[in-house]
Amino acid sequence: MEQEKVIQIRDLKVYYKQYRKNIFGKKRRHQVLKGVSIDVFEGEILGLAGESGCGKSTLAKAIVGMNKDIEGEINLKYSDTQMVFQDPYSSLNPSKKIGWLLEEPLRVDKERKWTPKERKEKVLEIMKAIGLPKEMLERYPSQLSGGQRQRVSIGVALMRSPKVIIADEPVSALDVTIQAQILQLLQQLNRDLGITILFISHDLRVIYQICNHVAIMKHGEIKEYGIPYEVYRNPQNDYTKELLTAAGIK
Amino acid sequence: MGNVILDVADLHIEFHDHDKPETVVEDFDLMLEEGEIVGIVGESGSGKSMSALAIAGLLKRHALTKKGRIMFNGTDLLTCSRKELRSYQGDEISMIFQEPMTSLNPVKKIGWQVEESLRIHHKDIDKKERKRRAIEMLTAVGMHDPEKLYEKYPHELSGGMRQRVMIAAAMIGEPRILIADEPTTALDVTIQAQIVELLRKMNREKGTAIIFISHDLSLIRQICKRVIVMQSGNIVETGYVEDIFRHPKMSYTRKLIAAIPQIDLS
Amino acid sequence: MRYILKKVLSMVLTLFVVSLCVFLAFSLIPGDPVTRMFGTEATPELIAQYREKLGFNDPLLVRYFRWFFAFLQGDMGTSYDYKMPVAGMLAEKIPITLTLAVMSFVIMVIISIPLGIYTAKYENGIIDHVISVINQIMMAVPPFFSGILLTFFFGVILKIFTPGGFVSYTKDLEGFLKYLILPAFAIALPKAAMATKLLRGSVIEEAGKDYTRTAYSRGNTTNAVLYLHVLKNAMIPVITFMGMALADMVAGSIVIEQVFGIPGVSRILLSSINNRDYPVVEAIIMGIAIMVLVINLLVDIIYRIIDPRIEVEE
Amino acid sequence: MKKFFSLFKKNKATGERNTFLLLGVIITGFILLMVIVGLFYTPYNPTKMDASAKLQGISFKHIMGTDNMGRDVFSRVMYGSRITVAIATFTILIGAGIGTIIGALTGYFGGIGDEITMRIIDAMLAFPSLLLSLVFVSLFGTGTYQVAIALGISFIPSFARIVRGEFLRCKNMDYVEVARLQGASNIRIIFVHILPNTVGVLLSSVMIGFNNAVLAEAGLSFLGIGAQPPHASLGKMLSDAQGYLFNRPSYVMSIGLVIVLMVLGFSFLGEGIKRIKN
Repeated sequence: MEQEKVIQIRDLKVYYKQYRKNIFGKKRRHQVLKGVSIDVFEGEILGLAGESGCGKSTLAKAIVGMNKDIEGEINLKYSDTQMVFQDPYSSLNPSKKIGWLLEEPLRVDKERKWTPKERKEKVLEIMKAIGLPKEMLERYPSQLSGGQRQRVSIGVALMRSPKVIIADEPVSALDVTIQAQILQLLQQLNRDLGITILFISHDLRVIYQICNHVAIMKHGEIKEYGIPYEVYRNPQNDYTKELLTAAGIK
Repeated sequence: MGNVILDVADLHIEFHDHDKPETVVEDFDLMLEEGEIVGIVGESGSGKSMSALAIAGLLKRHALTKKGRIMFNGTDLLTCSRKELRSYQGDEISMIFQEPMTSLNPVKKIGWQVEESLRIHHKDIDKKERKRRAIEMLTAVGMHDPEKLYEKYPHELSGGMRQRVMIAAAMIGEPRILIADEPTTALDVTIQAQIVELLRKMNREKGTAIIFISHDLSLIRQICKRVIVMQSGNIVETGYVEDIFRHPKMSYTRKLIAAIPQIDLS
Repeated sequence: MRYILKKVLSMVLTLFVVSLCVFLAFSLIPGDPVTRMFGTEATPELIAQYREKLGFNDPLLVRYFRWFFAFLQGDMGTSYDYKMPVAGMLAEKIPITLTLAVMSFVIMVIISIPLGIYTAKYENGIIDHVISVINQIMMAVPPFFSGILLTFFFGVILKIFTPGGFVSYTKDLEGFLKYLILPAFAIALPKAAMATKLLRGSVIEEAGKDYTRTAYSRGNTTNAVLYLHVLKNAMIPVITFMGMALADMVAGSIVIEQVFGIPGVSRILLSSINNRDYPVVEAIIMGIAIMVLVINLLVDIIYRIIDPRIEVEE
Repeated sequence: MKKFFSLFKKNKATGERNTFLLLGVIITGFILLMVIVGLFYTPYNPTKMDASAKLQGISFKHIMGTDNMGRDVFSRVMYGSRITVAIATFTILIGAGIGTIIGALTGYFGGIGDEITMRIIDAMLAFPSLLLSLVFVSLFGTGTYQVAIALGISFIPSFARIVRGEFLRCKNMDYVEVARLQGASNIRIIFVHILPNTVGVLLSSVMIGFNNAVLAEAGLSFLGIGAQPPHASLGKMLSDAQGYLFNRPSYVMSIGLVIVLMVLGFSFLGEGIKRIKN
């Protein structure tokens, strides 16, 4: 069956501007992504792997429109794409309560107006989905553990029922046992709600566990793409081999 | 059975930073044989770093009480004078830390920092000899152009290079014990593999015993023979790594092992 | 070297901008300076004649450049009130104000660095608590009031200080310096309190950093860690503060000179502000501005020496 | 209210009492009481001269004595405190208000506008604040309102700088990106998402700023270019009193003491609040 593409990227180049601090200095343009093409299919979990500075987060930000200086094509099937970030301590506003944070996406929704009652109902529904008791709505992020915060971050992303979520290293800052729980939650959302997930990680083991496809990135390029089982068993690219060896997989 | 060089028994650590005392390590035991690598694994708050800092004599920032004994060279490091403790620190017992970015002094040159232990413990070694050894050490940890590096500052190096410098500085006095507290956690996987390999090489060539602390059980499996599994201040299980992987006795150990995604490529 | 050149260039540029701002500000104030010069004797003909003669009819920018380049050559214009060159009026006063500021600076450094290190080393000890309370009080006493208190204590109670007994440095250098000690303390005390507090905090913060733990792990004594590792790092923010404090002290001298009857720049500045004698005000402001910029340049250079990271951040 | 009082009790976790807060509340409360009562009642008419009662010492009749024109010093201090507090408050309102807006906008949006604004602000900050106020005073002329405005303007840069720093810190936090992704407008992000996170820093800067304003106003008045008669502020009174240091020290000391208490109370209060947060 030919699956539908929810994200289609063709020859994407992203640049970062670097201002020199001195006013005499000139602007430089630094190419971070050097022509990336990739497809994300409806209902899958695509793993994006690579080491720090390889451009995987840049790709994510380009998809949601946070990078402006880009060339190439990004076609999105759904306009509302949400993100979950790595650090659950910085992705939740410390001065707001959990309930407020969850309601905020509905308050600023441009598609429709939500009445306070509708908002409350939606919040309760999401709290159930992410497995947190509703007493926590009255707490501040600082009163939650790392794993609970990451659940809230996922909840915030889910509020407007998006079809696509980009998760940027969502478990890297967590303890291993908590990691497993969050991965389970993501898999469950993918299975039960049919949400397509672009899963960014440096951990090839985690990617193997939950992803349908994997793309290996280095220096702003995709080095290898395929089904994890096949890529891991028979890596074509030297860098992929190096990563697998380093992770103790091969 | 080899020669036991470090014998930690019944270690208790209690913090008094607040009104209510808080036990962070309870009943910690560790026998370290000459030249072996022992792993300590656990999640955040398991007390693994605290035990390591206690062994290295570095728990002075907190108001705390320590009980038990840490026998090294016939001396109890817990009760001996600070002066005696200092005479071992950096010379017989060295330590490297998780954050290579912040563990080096930003305003001192690499060379100065690498040879610091020599300057403190071996006053008989002159400046020229110190520099020779520092450069030898920097070469041994795989740095290119050590002469130039000697004059550089930490901010000019990448994270992996800084951790190599930390290892060079820790190893320059040829210590008998090296305590490595999550030395690769802040690094990329390929760099991580290089650092682990470097530690193995140091262990092989200099015969330094290593206490390797990590949250990553699969990494421990790559480098250690024996492992201690810790949870909330207590030792849960201890034994040979392969035994524990094959027949974990405690449910927490099983949970830790289950959390490692299994990859079966056959 | 390139770093210093860059800083000098940036300083010159800032000076240029500052001078332009100062000049424009004083040129745009309502009121005609020539009318102001002649007071009641002014006749329209006389005013027109002098406007032409003094170049007031030229475009603003031409006047600015004329003023700026004359200033660089030491010609600061002519006072409206005294009808004499400003440079001459200030020549004898500037060394007095500067000496006072430098003395205050030295006192601040001598007090704050040992105290800051000591209180940080024995954090939460009795002496640390006592000094922190004294610091709070010092910071709350305005320099002019502490000047009055010092005069009262040393002049009225101990009788070892004669208020108003100022002697010029041209006559008796020793007597001049002795007279300035109390005023210098009045200026220095609040700054010393702030510097002590800042250094204490900075040392404590640095002592909590990872590299300190590394230093201990190599067998350093507490003192070795403090003096070889922590202090240099801890001084970085303190140097910035001290640079600003020196600039502040020049301005602070102006108030203290009033309290102690010291004939420095203060009196001329105040009377010219009250009388709207703008060439004098402009000259003094520009003088202090140049000094502030030079101090900043020095701080930047010291920074560069202490902190090797500076170059990278460029 | 109960919560308020519990702040002064011994902290159960650390066993320490917040002495700074207690002292700060007492001293500041006393000064504020003096200012507020002074609005309705002063023991004597602060401007009424009495040639027969010149330079009297401390007595039950005149608790701070009388000045060189026979006016009751305590009544004058009550009046002068009001002027000083009013000017300092006005200064902070201008400085913190405009400074926060400038800092928030430049910090959040960055770009060329930020570059230029920061250049100007850095240049202004490099100058001693007293000198800066002197420049503005000489531009606007001497007078109570002019001084308040001059001080206010000279306080803008430091507030702008602090708020900008906070915004720079917060703007790269992931929660701001999350808000942006949700489609929150820039104005909403600035004022609803980021600003509440800067309140702590802003509050302590206001505390410090208020003290600096009191000191700066007193300094200017002392020089005779601050608040002008009939608005005699504490600084002006102190400068008038200085001449009588030798024959009537209590006159000078009582006025100076009120200035010191005013500043001290506020700085204790600030320090105390800082400790609550820790």
